[in-house]
Amino acid sequence: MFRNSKSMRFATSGLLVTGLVALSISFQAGGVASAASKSNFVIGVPLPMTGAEASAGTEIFNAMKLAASKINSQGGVAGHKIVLNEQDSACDATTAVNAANLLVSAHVNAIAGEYCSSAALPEQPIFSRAGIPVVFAAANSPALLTGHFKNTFLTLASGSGDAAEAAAFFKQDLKETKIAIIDDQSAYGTAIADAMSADLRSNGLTLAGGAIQAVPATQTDFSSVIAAVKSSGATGIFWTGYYAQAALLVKQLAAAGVKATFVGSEAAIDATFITGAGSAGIGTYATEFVSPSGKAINLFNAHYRKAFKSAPGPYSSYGYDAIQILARAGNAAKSIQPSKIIAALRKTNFVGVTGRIKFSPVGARLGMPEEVLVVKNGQYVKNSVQPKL
Amino acid sequence: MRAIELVNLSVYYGPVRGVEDVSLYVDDGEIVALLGANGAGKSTLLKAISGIVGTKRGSIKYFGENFAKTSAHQRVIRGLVHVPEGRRIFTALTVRENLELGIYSAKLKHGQRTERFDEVLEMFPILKEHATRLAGMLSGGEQQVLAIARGMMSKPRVLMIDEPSLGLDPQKVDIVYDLLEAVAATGTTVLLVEQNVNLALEIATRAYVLQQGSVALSGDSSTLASDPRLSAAYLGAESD
Amino acid sequence: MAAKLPKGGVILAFIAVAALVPQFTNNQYYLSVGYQTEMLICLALGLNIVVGYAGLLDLGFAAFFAIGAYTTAVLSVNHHWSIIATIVPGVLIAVVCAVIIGLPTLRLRSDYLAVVTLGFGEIIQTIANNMSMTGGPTGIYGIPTLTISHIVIQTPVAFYYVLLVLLLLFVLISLRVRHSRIGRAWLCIREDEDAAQAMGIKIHRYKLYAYMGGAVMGSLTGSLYAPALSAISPPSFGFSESLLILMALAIGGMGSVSGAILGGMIVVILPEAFRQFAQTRLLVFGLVLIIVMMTRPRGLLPENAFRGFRWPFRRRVAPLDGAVIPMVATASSPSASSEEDDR
Amino acid sequence: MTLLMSEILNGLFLGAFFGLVAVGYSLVYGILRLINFAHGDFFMVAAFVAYTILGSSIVGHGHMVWFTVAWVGLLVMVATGLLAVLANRLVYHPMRRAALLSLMIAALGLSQVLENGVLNIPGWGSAYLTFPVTSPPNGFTVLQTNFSWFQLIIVLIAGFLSLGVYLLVGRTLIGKAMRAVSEDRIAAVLMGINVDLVIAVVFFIGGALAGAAAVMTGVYYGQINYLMGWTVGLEAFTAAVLGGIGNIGGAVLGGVVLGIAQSVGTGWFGAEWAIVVTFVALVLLLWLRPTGILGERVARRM
Repeated sequence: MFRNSKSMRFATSGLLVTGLVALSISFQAGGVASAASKSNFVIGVPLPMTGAEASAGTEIFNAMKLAASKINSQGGVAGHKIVLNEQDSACDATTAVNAANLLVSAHVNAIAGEYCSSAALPEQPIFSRAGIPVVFAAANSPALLTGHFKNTFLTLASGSGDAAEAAAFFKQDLKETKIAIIDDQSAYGTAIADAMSADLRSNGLTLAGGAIQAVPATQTDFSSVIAAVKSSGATGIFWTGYYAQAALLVKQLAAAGVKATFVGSEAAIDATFITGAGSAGIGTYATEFVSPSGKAINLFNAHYRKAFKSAPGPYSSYGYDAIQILARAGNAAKSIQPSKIIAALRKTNFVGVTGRIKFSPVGARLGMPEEVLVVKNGQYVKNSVQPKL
Repeated sequence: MRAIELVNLSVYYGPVRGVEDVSLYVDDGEIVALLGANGAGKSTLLKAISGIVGTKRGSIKYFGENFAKTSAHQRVIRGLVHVPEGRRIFTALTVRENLELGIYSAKLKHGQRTERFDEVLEMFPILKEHATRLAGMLSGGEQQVLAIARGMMSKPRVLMIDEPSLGLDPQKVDIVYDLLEAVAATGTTVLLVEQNVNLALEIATRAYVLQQGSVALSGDSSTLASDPRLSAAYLGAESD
Repeated sequence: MAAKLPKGGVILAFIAVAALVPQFTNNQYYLSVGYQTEMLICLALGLNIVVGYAGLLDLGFAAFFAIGAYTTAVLSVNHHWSIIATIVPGVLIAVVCAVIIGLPTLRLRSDYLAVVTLGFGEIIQTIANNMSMTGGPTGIYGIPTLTISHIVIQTPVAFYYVLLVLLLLFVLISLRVRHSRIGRAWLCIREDEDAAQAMGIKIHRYKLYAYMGGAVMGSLTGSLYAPALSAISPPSFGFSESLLILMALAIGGMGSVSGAILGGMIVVILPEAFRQFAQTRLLVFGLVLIIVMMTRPRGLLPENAFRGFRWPFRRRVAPLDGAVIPMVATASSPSASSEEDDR
Repeated sequence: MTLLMSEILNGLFLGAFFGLVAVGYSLVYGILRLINFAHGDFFMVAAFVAYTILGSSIVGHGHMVWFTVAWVGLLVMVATGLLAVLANRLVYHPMRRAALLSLMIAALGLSQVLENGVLNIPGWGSAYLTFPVTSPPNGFTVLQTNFSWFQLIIVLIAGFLSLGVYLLVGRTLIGKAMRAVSEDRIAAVLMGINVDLVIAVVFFIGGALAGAAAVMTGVYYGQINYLMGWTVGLEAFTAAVLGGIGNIGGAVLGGVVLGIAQSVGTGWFGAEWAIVVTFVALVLLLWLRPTGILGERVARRM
């Protein structure tokens, strides 16, 4: 008869709510307390750890842990130990806002992270109001730089470089003139697709089919898009999306007998692409930022493999550099005060695992030349011919 | 031999009383009628015996075996078949499929199933011409016959049947009751719930009269038929 | 009315405590979780009109939330309207959409209606994702702050109070409408559509009213939530958001205002409380959901104003006696007694 | 014209997958009136199980590999069937007296548990995993559209399994029992039908079909991820409704119609609008025929 008793119901519900609130307060308060101890250089890390992009988040965070432990073993930042405070942003605006507010409330000294631009955008004003330096590790929507936030820096140059490189490559080296653009409808992919569409025009190339082909990011079957590409007579295909779908697309293109040359953007580069696409992936191209110190990146990859028993993801190295950037800024400023770090970040100039790192006045990554890679013998190698930009 | 024996059986729907302290028995081979006004608890009693409602107190014995822990479908497998009120045939299945489900639990070979199917059709010739029709297309009387035929498929030891005359015109009622007598003639014990007292007492050997969930009267059909308390039980309940 | 007093008390107590929260903490995180909770409660109250009162299963309620948020964002960012001014067009568009989608489909039975509303949610999200006006997958950012006459609402505390006022408004509307003529018509439709029609209630019209009412509330919440978030993008308005709102209602108790409040708190606060466990928190959330539904299938604070309350979307049951359904499993034969519930 | 034809052919292929998962959806719905949102996740779990078993048991090359795939496929079908039965026993069975909405929410909870359970299992996790075996690309050309032999095999297997279930439900005694339980559970009990067993069988069949679809998806597309079940589940559910939910033939037909609608719609409007095309088609169809293409049986009952 408990079921019908009103008092029981209130009692249980009341208990539940009290319990929840107590739980939440104790958990978060614990986080606040540990972070607030001022002797550490606390870096807040908002990244997707759940949801569709969880794997990217984990791969970036792993690299950050590597960087932090290496820097700590060398004496830390201006005498302070780096502590990472990771918060799940799930690539979702609401969750990201909570993560950002939580990090601000925990008085972190700086932010490094964020993978999805859609999560980074609502986080930005929160960090800006709090005056915390932000180094976005992989989110690179141009929109992040238009808000005139003085505290934002992007480790990854915006993707338009990929498009310019790919367009030049199609024209000069492949001599293909009819190019299909396939876009994965992610914030990243759409931006590059639009840039590519403009670059095709300026290079005098034709957009096959007259429009960008878009596929939802959850799609696994591309047969109808492939049919459209086939009937458009495209001789080249530029894919702006990520590696997982790229592998499926390349396989299905091969199966459908499409002979057009496949060039992927930087997001298409991943070990999973090579294994996933199998024989269909051999001889496909992708554009990527040049990493001048091939040695540094190889060393990083080896470290990562050793520590986590898996290959690093496409953005792991940027996460690694994001921590390095903040550490160097702190060392240069001889302080872990947010305002001083922001000032020091502007003067950043060093060679990280992703190449030389310098920022424009608005915080964009400068001077990242592109190169074309080709899949050969189960790995990416620099293509023998490179376009001149 | 007692086919069914209830001792002090009580059934409750939550706080609402269904039947209270009912004790009765049905001997092997008998036709026993359960009489009573609407809401007296007759159907509830059948449902308790077939196991589709739980009991609160008391015991149900079936050929001496305690049925308290036996699940409803197991009781059917033991030969206790309940043809529920409102027929509840499967309207989306054909007549033949309905009948086949009547021997669902019997471990029969295909040939034996067909044989039994033909036997029952012999017994219920009305169904013969409709075997491949959807049961939902049959008339009310035909559906009632189908419900009984479906119950007889498994050659039950005890057939409980709830309000077979409900909603049928007198002619159809006669057909149904003739069938019931034929069923009883095969040696099947019948426990019949019926509102129509005269009809029921005509074929039953004994009867129990339920009033507000308890047994008010019982006895041989012939003595009960002339008992003035019988109509009082009805009128009393109805005037409530 | 006396029977409802304790519930009124619960709601009042909640409002009072909620109003005082910012006095005890100015922690930005708690406040932002606070206003997100209020937002979700507002949406749950809107959905409550549709599902709880009128008994129409809606799996795409986030669409109306999206309509409000996107209308506000587009008009304020691209056309420099003030936030307050964008509320009206948002509501109008939502109502028009509610009518367009409602007219042909509200005569469908609940399962089919569920899939149509689900589709509507997907369509709205896809439109937001594909149109350049709505910023495509990037969404719209830099949504200006909310200004009411000369007061600038910018801090989490301010948004907390703005959404609390909206919540209060929705609570009052929900309670009032519940006992109005239209509310009684909805309940009749929910309890037994055929009987309601027989009684002369124009069921399609009243269903449409419920759908429109929910749309207005969803859109209003969206319009006020967009400036709080400052940037919106399509993933926030998908099927999972619709489900979250429905979950809040189901956990709290369908048709019950206090239930919507409690459910909203649980679905927002619980995953946040388990933040420390990043990858396992949704696992825990799923388990909690199952356990709550198994132990309290009508929600934690079910509607109890009616005796003999019939739950929407219950299996269409015709008990043998047409009588009472057993509530308490009795002594013997557990497997047997349970069968009674089904036809 | 050939483009349209090839889109229709592609749609048929897609529809085979949708239909296979939709049959499971439809069966469970038919008997419990439950929209089992966890059904797509049975599919996902099956893909991961197949991934692990195949990864550790692939030996040799050529025909031996396909022999392994076949027995792993059967094993995974059984395993997924048992998973579905277990889910029913632990979650849905104890709730059989609860309102449908509560059941539906519990199904959503179960879906969360399965997805995030896989996310937390070492070796599975959130990454896109490459399936150990992938289908060879060689095949044949119809109307200028290339199909691989494996695609043909998939369509045949899907058709064969659907037909099997159709015959099982239509012709066998247990199938008749399923229909009986679906129409009137009490009357079914009174026939001596063990309703719990019948429901378990239904979950088993639904799970097994999802398992078969998962293995074929893994081998054909070559890639799996812990969120793959959600989209498939949604599409299968739509297909089931489209065909008239609760109806086996309808589920298969609905899958094929949905596949073709998506494929052709994509051709006309672009893939980004595929889902809009799908749902607009669904609304139109339900408007004209509120019970789905083959949904009469259910309609009368409701």
